[in-house]
Amino acid sequence: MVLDWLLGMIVLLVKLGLILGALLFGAAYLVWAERKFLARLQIRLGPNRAGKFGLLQPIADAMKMLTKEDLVPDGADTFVFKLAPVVVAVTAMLMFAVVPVAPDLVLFGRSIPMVIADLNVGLLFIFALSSLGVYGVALGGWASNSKFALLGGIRGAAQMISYELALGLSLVPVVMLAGSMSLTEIVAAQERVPFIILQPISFAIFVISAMAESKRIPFDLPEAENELGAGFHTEYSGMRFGLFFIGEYVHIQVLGALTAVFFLGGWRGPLLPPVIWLVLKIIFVALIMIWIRGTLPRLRYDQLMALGWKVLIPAALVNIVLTGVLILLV
Amino acid sequence: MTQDPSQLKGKSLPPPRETSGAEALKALVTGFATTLKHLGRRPITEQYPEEKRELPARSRARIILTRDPDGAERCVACYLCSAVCPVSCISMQSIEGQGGRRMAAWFRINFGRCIYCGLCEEACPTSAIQLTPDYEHCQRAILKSVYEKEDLLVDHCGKDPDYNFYRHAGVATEGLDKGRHEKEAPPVNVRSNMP
Amino acid sequence: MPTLTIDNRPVTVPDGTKVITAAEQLGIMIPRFCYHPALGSVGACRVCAVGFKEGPIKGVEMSCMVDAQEGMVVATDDPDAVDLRKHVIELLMLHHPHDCPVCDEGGHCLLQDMTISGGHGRRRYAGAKRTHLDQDLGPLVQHEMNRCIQCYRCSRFYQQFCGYRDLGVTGIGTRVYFGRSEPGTLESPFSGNLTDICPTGVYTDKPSRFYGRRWDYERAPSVCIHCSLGCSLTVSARYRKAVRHEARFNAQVNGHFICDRGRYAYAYASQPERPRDALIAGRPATLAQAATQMSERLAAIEKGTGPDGIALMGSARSSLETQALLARLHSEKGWRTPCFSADDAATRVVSSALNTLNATNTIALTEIEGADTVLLVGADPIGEAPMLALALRQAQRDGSRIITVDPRPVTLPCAHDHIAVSGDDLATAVAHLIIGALEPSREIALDADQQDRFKTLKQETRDIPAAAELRAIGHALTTAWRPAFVCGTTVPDPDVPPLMGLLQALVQTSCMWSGLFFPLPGANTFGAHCLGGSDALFEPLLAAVEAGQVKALVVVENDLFSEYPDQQRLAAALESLELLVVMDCVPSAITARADIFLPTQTIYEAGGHYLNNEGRLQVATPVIAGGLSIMDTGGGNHPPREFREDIPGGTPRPAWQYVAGLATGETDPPDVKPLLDEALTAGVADGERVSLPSASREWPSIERIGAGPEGDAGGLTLIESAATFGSEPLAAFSTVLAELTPLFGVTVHSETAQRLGWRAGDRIVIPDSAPALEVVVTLDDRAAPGVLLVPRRIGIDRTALRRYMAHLLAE
Amino acid sequence: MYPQVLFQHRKPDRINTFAEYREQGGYSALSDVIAGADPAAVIATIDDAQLLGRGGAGFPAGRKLMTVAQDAPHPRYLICNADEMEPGTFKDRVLLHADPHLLIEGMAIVAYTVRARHGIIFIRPEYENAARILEREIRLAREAGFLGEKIHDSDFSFEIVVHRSGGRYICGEVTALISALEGCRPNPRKAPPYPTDKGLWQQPTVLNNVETLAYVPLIVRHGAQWFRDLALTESAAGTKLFSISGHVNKPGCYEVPLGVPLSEMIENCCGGMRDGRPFKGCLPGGASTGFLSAEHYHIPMDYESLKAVGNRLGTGAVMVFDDTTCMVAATLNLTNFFARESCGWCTPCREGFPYLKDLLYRLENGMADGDWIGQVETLCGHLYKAYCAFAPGGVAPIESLLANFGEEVQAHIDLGGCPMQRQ
Amino acid sequence: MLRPRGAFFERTIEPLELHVSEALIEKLKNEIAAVEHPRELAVDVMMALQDHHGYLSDAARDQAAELLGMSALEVDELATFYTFIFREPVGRYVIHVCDSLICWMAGEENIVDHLRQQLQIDFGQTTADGLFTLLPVCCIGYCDRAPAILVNRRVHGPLTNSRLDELLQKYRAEAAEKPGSNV
Repeated sequence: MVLDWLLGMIVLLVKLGLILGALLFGAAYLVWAERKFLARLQIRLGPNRAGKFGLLQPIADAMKMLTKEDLVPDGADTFVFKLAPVVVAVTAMLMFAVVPVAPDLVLFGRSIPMVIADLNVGLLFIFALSSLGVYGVALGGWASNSKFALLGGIRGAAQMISYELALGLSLVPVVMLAGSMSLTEIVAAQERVPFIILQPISFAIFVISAMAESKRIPFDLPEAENELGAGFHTEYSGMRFGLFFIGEYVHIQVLGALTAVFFLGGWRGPLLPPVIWLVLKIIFVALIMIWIRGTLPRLRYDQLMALGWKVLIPAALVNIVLTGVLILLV
Repeated sequence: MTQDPSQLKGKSLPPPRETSGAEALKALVTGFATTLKHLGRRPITEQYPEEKRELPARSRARIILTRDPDGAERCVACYLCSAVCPVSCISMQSIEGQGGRRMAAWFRINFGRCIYCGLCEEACPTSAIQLTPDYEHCQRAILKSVYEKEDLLVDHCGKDPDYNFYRHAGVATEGLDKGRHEKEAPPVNVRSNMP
Repeated sequence: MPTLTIDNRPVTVPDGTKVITAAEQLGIMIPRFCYHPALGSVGACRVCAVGFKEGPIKGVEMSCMVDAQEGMVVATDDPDAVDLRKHVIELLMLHHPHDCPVCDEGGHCLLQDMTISGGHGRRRYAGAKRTHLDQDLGPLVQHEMNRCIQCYRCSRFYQQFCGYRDLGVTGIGTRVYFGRSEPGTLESPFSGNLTDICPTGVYTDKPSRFYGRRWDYERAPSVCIHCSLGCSLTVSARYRKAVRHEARFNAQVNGHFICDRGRYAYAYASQPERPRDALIAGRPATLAQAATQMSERLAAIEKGTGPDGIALMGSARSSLETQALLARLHSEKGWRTPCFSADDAATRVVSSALNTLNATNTIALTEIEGADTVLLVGADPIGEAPMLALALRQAQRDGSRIITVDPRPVTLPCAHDHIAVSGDDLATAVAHLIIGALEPSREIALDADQQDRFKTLKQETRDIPAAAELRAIGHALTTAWRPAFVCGTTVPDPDVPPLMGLLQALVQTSCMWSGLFFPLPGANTFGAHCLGGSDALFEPLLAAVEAGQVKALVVVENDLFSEYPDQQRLAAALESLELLVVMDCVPSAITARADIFLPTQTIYEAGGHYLNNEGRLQVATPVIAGGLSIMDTGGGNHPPREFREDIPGGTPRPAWQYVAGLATGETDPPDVKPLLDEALTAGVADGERVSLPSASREWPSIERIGAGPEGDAGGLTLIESAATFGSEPLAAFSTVLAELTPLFGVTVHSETAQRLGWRAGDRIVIPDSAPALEVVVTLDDRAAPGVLLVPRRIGIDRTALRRYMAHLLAE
Repeated sequence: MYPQVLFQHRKPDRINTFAEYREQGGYSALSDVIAGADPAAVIATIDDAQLLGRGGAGFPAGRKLMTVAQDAPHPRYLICNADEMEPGTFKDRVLLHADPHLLIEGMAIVAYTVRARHGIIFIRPEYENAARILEREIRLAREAGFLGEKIHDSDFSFEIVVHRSGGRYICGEVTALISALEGCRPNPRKAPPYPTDKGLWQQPTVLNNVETLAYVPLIVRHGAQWFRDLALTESAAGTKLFSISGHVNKPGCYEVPLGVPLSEMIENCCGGMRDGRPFKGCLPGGASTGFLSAEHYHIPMDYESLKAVGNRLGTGAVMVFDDTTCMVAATLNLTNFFARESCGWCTPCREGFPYLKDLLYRLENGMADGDWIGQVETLCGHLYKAYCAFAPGGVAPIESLLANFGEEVQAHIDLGGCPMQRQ
Repeated sequence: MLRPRGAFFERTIEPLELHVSEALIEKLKNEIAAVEHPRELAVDVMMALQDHHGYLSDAARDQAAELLGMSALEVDELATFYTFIFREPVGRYVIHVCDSLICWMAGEENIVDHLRQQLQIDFGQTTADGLFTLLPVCCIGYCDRAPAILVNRRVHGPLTNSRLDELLQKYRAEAAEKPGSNV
């Protein structure tokens, strides 16, 4: 038993290490990819000085951020100020814990689930964490003792509340179809047809809400450079700023993974190994988000709110009813 | 005929145009298509240290002090550039130079402060101070950015090849007495017998 | 008192006020070139045109030429008037050169302002520009005739206002030329005002030529400390260097102008020789070291000899702050009473003069302009207080009679009657004036006692050659409506001021208005007097030093050698001191002898309060923080290229700070007003006069008047009197003024010269003088016989001069 | 032809001598006046005669004498302005060469009315002959007891001196003339105070033209009504000396009653236009009056009629032009005169006339640009705001050039030069 | 320091050597003493001195100033104002040509051209032999005799080229006859 437990621990630690490493590496190169891809959308070159094609740029950036002075503004709430970026980064990473990256692996007769924690309430776990993540933004903005940061934080919180609902509601049909809140189960439920086919409206609402959750253009009002400096992280420098950065890009990966899990059949795919399929799907979603960033302008605040409350939530509710009716009928 | 009171207040803005769903979708698609098309184009970026572009003559970068067509310093140290400089990066001291010319004893521009706005060039009444397209003059030591007159002086006329302030000024300087400037009559002789 | 409407705002002005002045009262500045409040209106420039809408005059007229009348409605923005002004400016600019960048007036040029505000930008006239040749007008004023807009301000100021006749307007029409007949130094000691008064850059300030622009200058209101009148100045400084004085309007004191001594005296503050570091026994030390050593050694001496062993020496050029703290040092520590001048003769006269002043008989400088008779006794305005001469000129232009009674050949820029009376006879002369005032008319009622005294006065008063003339003048004074009495305080003896006071008091009963005016020897002599310093004489102090009773002497901003006549005795006495502490901002004979020297700040750095000759409290605001000018610190063609924490040469502190350090350890300047309140009866505000005792009508003692001069009647007297340039200790450091200072010479009456065997132009080498002294003889029959007149000059060997005089007398 | 008053005894080559003048009844008026006439009555007569100042301004001479207050301080001065420098004017010279005693007697009478002690004749240096004549005749008059201390044993003393000017047009201006007499720069001064209050040496001063003063003895002798009747028109009074010059056959100075038409004057006195060419225009009263054009050829020459057409009689110097004259060139010549003689006191005059001269020169030589007329009009308008009357007088020809000869100006602009020279 | 430049400051002025007779000075002094305000005789004194020197030299100006109790500048202020006071040297005969309207209409330009040709000088200049100075002048009040000129303030007119030649001839002869004097 003890051996079992030990073995389980070892497997868990290995999985944790792999996932964490992949996420961080992914975040770093997602930044690179975003800059590169965005640059091409804008007929530019993008980073190309650090290493071939600027491939060492993430490392240079990391070194820069690690070595930069860590400033805490006068009058800031030091503890909260220091805590906020950690909250953002950690919650984003934690969300990946329930994402199945592959079917269970059978090794030496043991079945090892390719998920860190196959919670039966995985979906709720994700919602919980993503709600927690906004604390980082709101607290960071408040603790900075800066008008810009505070405004950014408030906007972040308001935006989060507005889109949380739509996000959750958009996934209700998925749960209804899968009959489970476990992500593994949801993936399993898409064995035949990915839910994107069954639930295109849900998919659309989910993707839009997810982008708003991750505060990306066109929903980047908490940052809104030309209005608020840099919004909630105006006062952050060095690695604390880096943590916000990592949080954001991990969040993108998580969202990509969740999109894959909920609508694109998770790790499922022909020919290639399941993990690769998942990664490809994540990359696909990320690229779509970058493309959107490169194309759309930022919404006005009232437009943002109107979209959330007047369009997405009603649409999601209607979608739930429709799905329910369809399920009953079929 | 009664008038609509709202009209009396003046012209109100037209109501915002309603956008139909189709139009919105079309606009979205066009946008995405545009960016997508860009993806295939060759980047227009120029690689700075390897590729250096010749800047237009009117670009505003490093400041010089030019000379007049006769080769003398144009700057008369009138303090107008230092007065107009929004960041106070110009300072100087004027003295009486050779032949009664007013000139700068020293003239200093702190390029650490300069924002290359070009107001000094606009204010200069003698075309002495000019901004050039030469933008490569970064310094590692901050004090090296403080340029003195000898660093600023060049031996050409810059953008204005003809102007010579002292040929118009009407003040007597060595070699150019009163009445010999451009568009000037010979000095009045108050003792003249002419009526 | 007509009421008129200007730009829809009503204003009520006195009769005879011009519309341009009325508008000024509303804060509306109508453009002007030729009009100047001091010079009046002549209507030459035609740029002050305004539209008259209602009232006795209609249409566009010159606001400087029209008297304000009841019911006038004036529009300064009348389109026709604006158009006329615009075109007048265009006409003025037809020939104006293109030299604003190199013109020193640029930045504070009225023409520039008007041209820009008038909207004139391009010359339409296609002809050639008129040019003029310039003249060298001496070291003070730069001439650039091309810029002239023919407003005639300079010639009107120079000839009519100042009364000098070597600058004016020649030529006709477009040829008119403002200048001298030949190039040469301007004769007027008020020539610097041309630079203020010229609305453009024809006359610019030569010493500060090209130095900077008005907008770059640090400027602050200040007070002139180069004579006792205390004219108001605006000081301009740049790069930690005071570079220009300009007149600041002061309706009570100087009006719009100042004299050249005051205008160009600032060089002492930035001279290279200025001591900027503390010295202990001649070797540089830090300020802290020197101050500590000073207090330690003073304490030690005090322990040895008691407080009487320490003497304090102040000065008439120090601010009230310094003087007040010296007085407090005396009252708190018991050290000897501070003495503020080493010239006891003058101190006695000043003391008696200021005791004569009271609340009703003191008049301000500008009030003299309104006098109809001015009597000057023993006063030479051009040398002692130049702006007084200008005030006299204004009085004389209004028809006033000016009478000078003096041993010196007083010259004024206006017509005046001069009565030469030898120095010792001045009191007698005033007695004759009093007799004249009382005797023939009996317009002044005397009681029995006064009758007796008057009889005694008449009997006792000695006859002098000009007696009859003086009595006639005395009588004429009783018929004057507004007589002013000016009495010098360096040449007369102490009896003269009270007698002048008596004369004034007598005349007062028969006239509308009268007053006394005493030019004093120093800028703050009045302050020293108020703070109790004018009773302390230097002679007893010197005797105490020689006797060894005084071991330590603290000298604050005073060069004793320039004040005390016997320089050798003074040197020997100072030698015998245990400790000589000197605080000063300029080098002098005494700074070199100091055991401990502390550098002080000048008025530009420290500011301070000053009481002028009529007791008016005035404030000088600091202009610069101190330190060597950037120009002097870099060396070569650049200001320094490295940063430093401290200001080079910024060691000096205000003199009062050192004194405060000895007294109380205060670090803020003392508030001088309570101190003055203490010394006087009631409070005083800035720009106001100190309260003086109310009038008394005591007849002064007349014994000495009858006694006549003490010395041999046929003897010679030496009078050292202030000259415009070269006499004032601070202004004497100005190199530009040094150029204007004439050769050192002696002026005598031709009879006296004959007696001595001198001829005009003779050069007398004074034996045993160091530095060698050569005196040029000038003859002037307006001087009193028997008087040898030399200008007071800093740095000459006065001992040798006096010795030579004694030798002449002995022969 | 016309009644001759001032020129009644004009001789071809010499003056009317003192003896002759006495014979003709000269100095009787003075004697009568001194013998007991009330000064106020004499002034009233002069006023009644409606004698207007003949120096150009046309101010009523009687009214001027009345402004000298009874209690005005002494000494008082009487100045005769013989500084006749208006271009085209030479009547005073002719008068002084014809009958100087009229002036001397007139001055004495006027001096008597205002109790002036000193008389000064301010004469231009070009009239040296006239000055010498005057000095000689004054001496004769003095010797005969008509001048000097206690004239005719009355308490009236009067002395006349002749003061020669240094020669400048502006010296003819009243206040400038006073400045010149005081030995100051002859810049005009602003009235008030008027010279009759504070004139020469700040004393009451009466200043009149030679011709005006010369009428006085005749008015006193013959009465005001006689004088008024001399004129042809109702509003005018007396005769006037006209200096007629230019393109006429016999230029000269003629005494003509006021109100005689211009055409008549030219035809009758001057023998018509030179070479019989047509009349193109004239200046009716010297350089500081406007041009009259051919349509005014028959205008009555008196103060009121000329005023009615916006012109002035001025000094009565009629300068006649025939059709060969370029009016622009003529105006240029006049403007050159004003530019040269401006005293340099005020801006518009000092700078404006050279500017106008430059503009006219450009017009005449084909360098005028588009806005020439506008530029000249604004400048002329502003010259009215100059310090003294010099500038308004100087712009009169230019303004009338634009008004009366606008076509010729336009032709200059259009042709790029003077059309006369091209012919 | 800027030095004054140019002709009229640098021109060497002849030394103070006045050839004015004692008698004249005495006469002027008496005249000045007889009047209340010496200034009023300024023009007369300047004219008198000028008549002796031909022009008002600096020395003469200084002497006038001394006589009148004025400063040299004050005399200059007046001297430079008036047309008939010459502050610059002139020839023995000063020819003033009237260039005002009537004389101009009557052919002043021809007269001037002729004089220029005959004398080889322009306005403001003096002939090499020091005899004639040619100056323009505004209307001299001899419009009935236009074109007119003044020669030493004596009027001649109306003029034709031949009359002009005669005049010049006359003055040349006079100068040859009585050298040295122009009074």
